[in-house]
Amino acid sequence: MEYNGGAVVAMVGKNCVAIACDKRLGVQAMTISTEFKKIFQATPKTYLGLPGLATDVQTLAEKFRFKINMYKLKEEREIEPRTLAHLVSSTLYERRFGPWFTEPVVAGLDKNNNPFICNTDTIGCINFAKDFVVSGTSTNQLYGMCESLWEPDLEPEDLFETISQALMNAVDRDCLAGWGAEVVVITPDKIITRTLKSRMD
Amino acid sequence: MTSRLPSQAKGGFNFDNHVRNAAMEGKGAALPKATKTGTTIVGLIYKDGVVLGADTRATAGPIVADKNCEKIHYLAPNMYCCGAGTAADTEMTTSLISSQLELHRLATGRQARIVTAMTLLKQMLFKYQGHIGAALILGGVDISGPQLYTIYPHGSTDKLPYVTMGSGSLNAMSVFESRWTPNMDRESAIELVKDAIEAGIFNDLGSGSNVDVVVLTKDKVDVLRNYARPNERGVKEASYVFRRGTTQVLKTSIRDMVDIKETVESIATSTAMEVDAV
Amino acid sequence: MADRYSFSLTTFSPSGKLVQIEYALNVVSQGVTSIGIKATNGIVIATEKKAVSTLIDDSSLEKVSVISKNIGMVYSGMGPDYRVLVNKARKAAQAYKRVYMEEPPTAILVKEIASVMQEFTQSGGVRPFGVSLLIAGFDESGPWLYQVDPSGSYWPWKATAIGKNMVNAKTFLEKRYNEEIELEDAIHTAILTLKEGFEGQMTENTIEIGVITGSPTVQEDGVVVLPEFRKLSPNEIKDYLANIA
Amino acid sequence: MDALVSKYAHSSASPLDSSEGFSQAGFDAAQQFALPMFDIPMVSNPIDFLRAHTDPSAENRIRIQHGTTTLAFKFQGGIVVAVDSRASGGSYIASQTVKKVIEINPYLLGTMAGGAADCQYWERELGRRCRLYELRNKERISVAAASKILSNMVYDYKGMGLSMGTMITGWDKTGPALYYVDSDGSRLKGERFSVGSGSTFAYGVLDTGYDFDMSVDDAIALGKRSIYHACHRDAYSGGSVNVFHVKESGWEFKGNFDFDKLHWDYQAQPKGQIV
Amino acid sequence: METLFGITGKDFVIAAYDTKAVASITMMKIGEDKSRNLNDHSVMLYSGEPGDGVHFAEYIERNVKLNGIRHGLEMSPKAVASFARRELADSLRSRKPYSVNLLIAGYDVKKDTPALYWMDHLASSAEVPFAAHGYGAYYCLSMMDRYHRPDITEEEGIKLLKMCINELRTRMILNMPDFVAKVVTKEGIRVVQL
Amino acid sequence: MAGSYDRALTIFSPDGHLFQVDYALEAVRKGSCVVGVRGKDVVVLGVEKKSVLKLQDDRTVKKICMLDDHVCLAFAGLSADARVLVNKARIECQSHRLTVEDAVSIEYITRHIAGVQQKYTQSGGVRPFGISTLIMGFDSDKVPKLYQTDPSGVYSAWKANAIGRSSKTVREFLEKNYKEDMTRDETVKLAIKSLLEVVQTGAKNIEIALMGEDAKIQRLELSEVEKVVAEIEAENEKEKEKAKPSQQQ
Repeated sequence: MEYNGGAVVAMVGKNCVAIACDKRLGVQAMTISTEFKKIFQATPKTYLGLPGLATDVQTLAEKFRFKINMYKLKEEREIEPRTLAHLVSSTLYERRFGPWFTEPVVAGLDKNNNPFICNTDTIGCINFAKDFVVSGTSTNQLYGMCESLWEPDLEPEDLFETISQALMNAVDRDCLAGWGAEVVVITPDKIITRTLKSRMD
Repeated sequence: MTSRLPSQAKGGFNFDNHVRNAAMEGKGAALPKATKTGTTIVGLIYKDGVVLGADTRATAGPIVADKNCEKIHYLAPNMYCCGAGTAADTEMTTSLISSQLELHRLATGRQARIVTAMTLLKQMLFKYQGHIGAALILGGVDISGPQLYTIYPHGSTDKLPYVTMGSGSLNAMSVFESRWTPNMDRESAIELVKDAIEAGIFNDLGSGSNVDVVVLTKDKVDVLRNYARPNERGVKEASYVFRRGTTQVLKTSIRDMVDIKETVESIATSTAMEVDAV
Repeated sequence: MADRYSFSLTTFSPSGKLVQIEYALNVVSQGVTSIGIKATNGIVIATEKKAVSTLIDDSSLEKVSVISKNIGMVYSGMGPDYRVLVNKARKAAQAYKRVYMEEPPTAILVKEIASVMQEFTQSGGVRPFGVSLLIAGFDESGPWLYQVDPSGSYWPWKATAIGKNMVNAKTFLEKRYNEEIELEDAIHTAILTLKEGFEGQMTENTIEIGVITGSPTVQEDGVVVLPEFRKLSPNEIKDYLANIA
Repeated sequence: MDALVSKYAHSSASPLDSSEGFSQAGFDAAQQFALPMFDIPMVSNPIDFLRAHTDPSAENRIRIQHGTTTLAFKFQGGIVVAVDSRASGGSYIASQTVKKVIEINPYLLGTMAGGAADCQYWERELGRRCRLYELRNKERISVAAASKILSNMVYDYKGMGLSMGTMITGWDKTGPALYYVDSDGSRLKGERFSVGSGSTFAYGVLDTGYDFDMSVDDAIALGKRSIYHACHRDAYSGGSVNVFHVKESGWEFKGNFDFDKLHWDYQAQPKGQIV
Repeated sequence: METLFGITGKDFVIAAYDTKAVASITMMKIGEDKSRNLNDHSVMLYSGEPGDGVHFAEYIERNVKLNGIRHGLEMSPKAVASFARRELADSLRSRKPYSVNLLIAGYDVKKDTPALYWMDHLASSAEVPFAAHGYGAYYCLSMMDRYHRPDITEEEGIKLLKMCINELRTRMILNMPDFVAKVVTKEGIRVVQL
Repeated sequence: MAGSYDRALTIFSPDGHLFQVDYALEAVRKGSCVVGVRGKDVVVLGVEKKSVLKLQDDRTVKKICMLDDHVCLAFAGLSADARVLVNKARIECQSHRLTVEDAVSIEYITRHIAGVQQKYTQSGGVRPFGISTLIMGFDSDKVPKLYQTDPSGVYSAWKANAIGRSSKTVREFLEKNYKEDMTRDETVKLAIKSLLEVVQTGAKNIEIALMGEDAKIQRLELSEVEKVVAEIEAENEKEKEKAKPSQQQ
């Protein structure tokens, strides 16, 4: 977790969800890249966040892309966020005694456009939440930010401000995360992706 | 140089990462911690059945990872199981056994007995020699009446009329020891379970939030999720919504979803592979 | 060892047929008739349950099987082969559930079973299954009735029959079926269809019926609850028979 | 050990026992620069004991802030000192507004890298000694002497977990002077130093942009730039850049520049010429 | 300590390595080639555990060649990097993992752009405008930040590289022998002595 | 019971034939013709290219395959079988480089291919490959090499040879016209000329690949082949012209 650094947060709003990540890839103290995204689109309305050890982030992103595509081909439907969460969970638990070092976050709208977010630990214990989930090196800071900033029924634009400020202020207190951020707000009819201007130290 | 497609899961655990992770640990990398449930879980037998209770806090180190998680897991229509320990382990162990019980039920055509579930659980946990960190309270009602077991991570079991487990077990047990009696009625049994869990919630740091209760009788199961909520969060006095435009943005891309209306022409029944056409 | 004897027994005949599969189909068409009807609000599958001897305790025979909560199955053909498939289907359903925490959709389970059956037409040292299946399931996309044959082919039906009396039964169904049929009606129709060509006395002990009805509901936490497949008890069947008579 | 015990014993005698202290006429280095008194853990081997509690791999280690980038270099116009302002504990950013240049007196600056408390305490102590020296000798202490005093002080605690990498700069009779002093006991006179976790990054930019004959403005810009680049690459450096210029009339604070603003300003500027 | 550099420019990538081969405390050889040309437009530089680098690079080289011959198409640098990353990630989970840091420099002929991939011994990979491995990275990344532009010319790139090497020679405690650079352009790969 | 199936499909007939191998050779004889000619410092492969169907993409029809940078293989027979064999050979080439660094020698890869072919005449449950191959290339000694393999696993080196349809005619033609130490152009010309013995439709159905001392494969463009064909035709005309007057006399 601490080797490469990185943070992901997801929040529920009114008929929408948002997921955000920082963009740093470091090797301990040294920053290597500031274009390393940790959230991946799983379906048109679901994103998967994978903060943690970069090599596992990349391997799992590929693995899940494969599994999600196979699901789509086999079942002739998009995977629901809740189902994806269980898929993530069982995939991680398969390595109970040699885990992947990442704590995934799932955020999306289901087929009835109801918001869904959750995160899991490294071995796939799902935490369903109705408000927000956080993950990565800035977890402690993010919990603090989200507990105070989040409120129910935020409109997409307000949700964007809340999640952005939560993430940016959290990583401003974390040596290992930051260096740019990306926020995705998912609404029933739009996916809004924004790259934030943030501190680069 | 063989196919690069990931193979489908073979089932069972995969130890591939173990060598690498051990090497990383050797180099001083801090390995991440799994979510644990500090937990107070209890169960007791009363006049007509079994009452199970649990708190709802999941922790990751000093952090409360989930304020309202579910620790009483469904095993079969006539039995439930409270889990303490490594959260993923309790979750996965109970769902695996639940799956086996369903197959057993379908194959035999009758209700599974509690002792069957207990045996399946203890055999599985014993096999993994405590590495699966699940401490369980199994309760249910079958043809031989209400049953209550505790199962420890190493696979040892106890059969008792009232039990507690988890980091708050001592707190809860003090309540049981002073107030449990045989043949309690439903109301006071539930109340006692609630008080025992609350003893854990208030006195054990690893336990917290709400009380979940499940009451199992011969022909009915009542799942009383959040039976008591002694820790309601105060209402926020101010709103901290930021003025829109507070966050500076470098780049925005918006993808509009378009509703594609598809009309599917029905295709005549496929003729492929119809050597045996009906 | 298994690798050494890796010759499929199902090979093409000079005329381009896979005779093993055709033979398997012959087994099916000698088996007792099974009926399946999809109604607007559910599905019924039914079959005869004939004991070879009056001395057999027929309560132990099971021809209609629950596969998972929302899926049931019946067959025509060889009973022992069917049992193998029931076990495989149930395990497949549980395996799916353990990954996705939801019941497999009917089509997925059907594909799973069908691919097992196909494998047995092309693998070394094995013969095809001597059964055709009717699979009834209710998922988020509604009620589905599938037929699976020994070759591994499968089709969705509104109503169909397999087994000995298949042709007559299908003609009968074609006449009786309409798009608006309700489950109660469908159950009646199924019994009547079975009655066509039924040898001997039809009682609650000589037929088996399985139904699934209802509609998927969404729980507060977003979990979808599907209708449940269940077998009718002899008493229930008795009532239906009484109604018809 | 004996030395330590004797020092401890010595320190327990009242330090304000004036009759002895003041009656000493003239300068007695042994007395005046005696160690300040610290309680040493009452264990058989304090060095091992302290190491066990300050080692990075220790379970309950005392977290000492480490990340920093500081630099100082001589040029024709004196010395430029530039530092970042981040304090971190583990990966947590404890502060973005730490003053890492300690103003020992109007002619002397010390920088901070390693344990913040260690640097602050010992440089304050150094300030006290320098003032005493000045009062006694009626002239300012030389940079060489000041840095030597610091070096001697911390050397006595070597191995007990002190963590300090500092540069002492100032202007004395000999002109501008720059010394590097650390808790291992090293003391180096030099032209150009950078200390801290981000020092390598700073060196890269500093070395390539350095020219002894550069103007004061250029030198200040170079110091700022070097710290900026280190902050960008090093996770444990950041916050803002503080720049000082040491000249004959003493040091002058040249300003505090927030990293965020610097970054976007530099982004807007054309990149440096490759020479 | 081994050092690798990579710099992209307008229409080229430069990848450079030190030519030192070390065993324990002995300098075994100067002039060691720490690169392998994977195909006409991709080159892999490696450093790390002695032996692992060569073996891994040659394994990738042969597979990339095989892929090229099989399909009659050249793998793009991105494809090469993804392939190498996956192989390395898989090897890390085997009984005898490779311990190797990589730079993959290539020219994507189809997209007409240079590409540089940084990859560490854990198989984390990133596409970057410039990169370095080894302790040299600690000195030179900031210099590249300072002086690199996406549109530098090859001449400027070589100059920047020389600046970096000079810095290492002045600041690094270890003896820094000669570096060799490989320049990848649309026309292919060529070697430049520094 | 199943044991009775578990045996080689290729077994000796009472008179000592391996019918499966004979049949495979028959498949080869049905394949389009391939010639190989060695010159002084060049080696050429020429194949008869079947005219492709109107809707077919002729880029997918390949009879001359690269095995490695310096080895080329052309085959006659079942192209699906060739694909399998070529794939095995390609892997061997790279794996050889990986394990011993040096590239394969032409004889080595020929022996490997022939070895694979032989294995398929003597293993359980498999049939022989229905192809013969001509393999050309250069080793580090800069001497042009040309080898042939056939379904039985026999391999041999040649100065010039042909396989596939009418190979006998073509081989006889080659035997008649082969000269030592031919130049590049002469070698190419001989290859085309010999192919023209069986190819009636001229240049558009001829594909030529050649390798010179640089061991780089070079495929001739259609126009180049056309040029040579035209040259040959002109010469033939001349021959005829020459022949005619003598007849008249």
